[in-house]
Amino acid sequence: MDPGLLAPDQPAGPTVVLPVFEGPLDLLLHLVREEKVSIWDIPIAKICEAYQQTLHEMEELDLEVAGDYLVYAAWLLLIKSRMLLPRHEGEEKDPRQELVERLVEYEKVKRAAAELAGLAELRRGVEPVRFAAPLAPAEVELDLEEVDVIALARALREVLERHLREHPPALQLEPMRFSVQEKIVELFELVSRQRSFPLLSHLLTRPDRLESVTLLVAALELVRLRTADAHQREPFAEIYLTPTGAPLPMDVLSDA
Amino acid sequence: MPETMDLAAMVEAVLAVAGEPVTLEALLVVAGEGTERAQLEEAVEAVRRRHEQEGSGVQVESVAGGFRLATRPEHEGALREYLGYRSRARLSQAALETLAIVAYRQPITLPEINFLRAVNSAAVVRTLLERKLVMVAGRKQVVGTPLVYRTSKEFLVHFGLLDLSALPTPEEVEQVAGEGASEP
Amino acid sequence: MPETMDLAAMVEAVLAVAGEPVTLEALLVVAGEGTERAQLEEAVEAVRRRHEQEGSGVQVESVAGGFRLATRPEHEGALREYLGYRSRARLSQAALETLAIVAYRQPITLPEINFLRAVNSAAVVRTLLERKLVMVAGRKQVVGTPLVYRTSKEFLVHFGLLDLSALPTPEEVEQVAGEGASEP
Repeated sequence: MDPGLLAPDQPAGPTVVLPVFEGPLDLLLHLVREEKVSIWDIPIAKICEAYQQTLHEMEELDLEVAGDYLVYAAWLLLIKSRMLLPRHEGEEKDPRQELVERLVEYEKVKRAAAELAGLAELRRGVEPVRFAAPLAPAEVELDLEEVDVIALARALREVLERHLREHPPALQLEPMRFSVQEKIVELFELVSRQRSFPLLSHLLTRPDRLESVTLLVAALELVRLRTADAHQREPFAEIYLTPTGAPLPMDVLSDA
Repeated sequence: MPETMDLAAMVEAVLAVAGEPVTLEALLVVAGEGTERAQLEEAVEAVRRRHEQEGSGVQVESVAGGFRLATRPEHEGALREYLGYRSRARLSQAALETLAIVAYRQPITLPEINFLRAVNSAAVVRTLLERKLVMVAGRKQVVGTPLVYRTSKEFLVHFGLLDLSALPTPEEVEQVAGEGASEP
Repeated sequence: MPETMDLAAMVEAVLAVAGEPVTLEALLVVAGEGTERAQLEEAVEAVRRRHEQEGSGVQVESVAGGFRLATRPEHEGALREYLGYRSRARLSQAALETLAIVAYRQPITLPEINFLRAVNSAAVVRTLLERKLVMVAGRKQVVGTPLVYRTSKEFLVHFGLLDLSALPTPEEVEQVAGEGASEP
């Protein structure tokens, strides 16, 4: 790296550089290698401690320590405790055996992954040609061999979504369950009784949304009819209705 | 003159992936500083000459102020033959949609498929019948007694399904393929 | 031998238009009756040799069971410059591990992948599905009938493999497993 690119005033002091691990097995392999111990004869107590130490460091760095890591931490402790129990020759298998098997398998996976990475690297810049031709396929077609059930299910979803867009469901009109007139009378009585009526709390505590809407229209009507004033100290604050003293017009009362 | 040949190779690589005419100006930018216009013209000529040799199936064409690599007219028949061969192993988007409808809604009639797709799908259904992915499974006892279609055994084999109940549900597809997930 | 050269030109034209691997079977169909398999193989070799000459920017690859015309790695810089920075993103370590598991153990289920990696790999599998490197190949007949995955044709093309048997054998992987494998 060009040293000129480094920021001149970086905070001094040791910086913890923690490699990124792909999971508990990756971390364990790293520790086995770091401690220079044989994968076939892992000193469990030592590795267990190093494993927990790393998890602590990861937590301190605010790296997310996923549950997968904790499962292995518990397993390591279990193996460690089993190692302490006396074992009789040929009676039981080594408590570490399954762990070793998984590590060996995972190591193979990592090697194969590195192999694939190498193959891909050799092919950077290898792009398919696109020469001009007198005939081009009319439509993008899919190689049947490459079509799987997921492609099939997605195709169905596309059809159904398009169908729904072109045939939207008919608008459902709900029957009127509340009348504005009734609500005007009801609200007028409430406001007259209380002198300062908290409209918002009332609206927000109605069990039925339709009732709240009807009440809001009724409140606007009361103000329009100059039978109540509305006050609000600031945006989103409570709205108070106060009676003006004017009575409700006769036509409202007679229709209700 | 190895340098011209290196430039020629670079020019051919760019023309090969461009899929559209490439101007000399664009080639100058790609070649970077230190390459003269005349050198590039020479390189393009080198590519052109190489493809005038026996055994080449393509040629350098000068079109629309640029150059492009194109097939020769004498191979039109072969290309037609190839594209025809290829399309026999392919499914159009229309065919895939129709297959999906038959798979998930079977038994189903052509009018029902047409209704869902809002397009006449008779030709597509015929293609699927020819490919043996779909088959006729009798008639529906409604006006006009239309044929009803089902997916075939080959369909199950192709998609690796034991039976139709193994088709993934919409929820499953969402989980597996991240359909509808908003994150990139 | 002009006939081979004529066939070679025809083969090159087809490869130029296909942009994807073309099988020898497809070429046989295109060439029509009277053309022997051996003749076509010779013609493909003629195209391959012609592009190994100085001044060629493309090559004949044997991938995914067929032949394909593609650019050469040495022109990566020029192509990136011309196409804009559109070069394929590298696969993450998690993606490579998961792909390696699918490649060597296919057909395989997500729980099996999770077990081998000791990490939930659902999101990684989803990415690989989106990049079309793996695909669903049905279900496994065990409890929960999980979907099984396998590598796709695109996988073979991406890694330049003729078929799955061209994957390095576990023993080969073992041999080359040097320091490189352990680097995060």
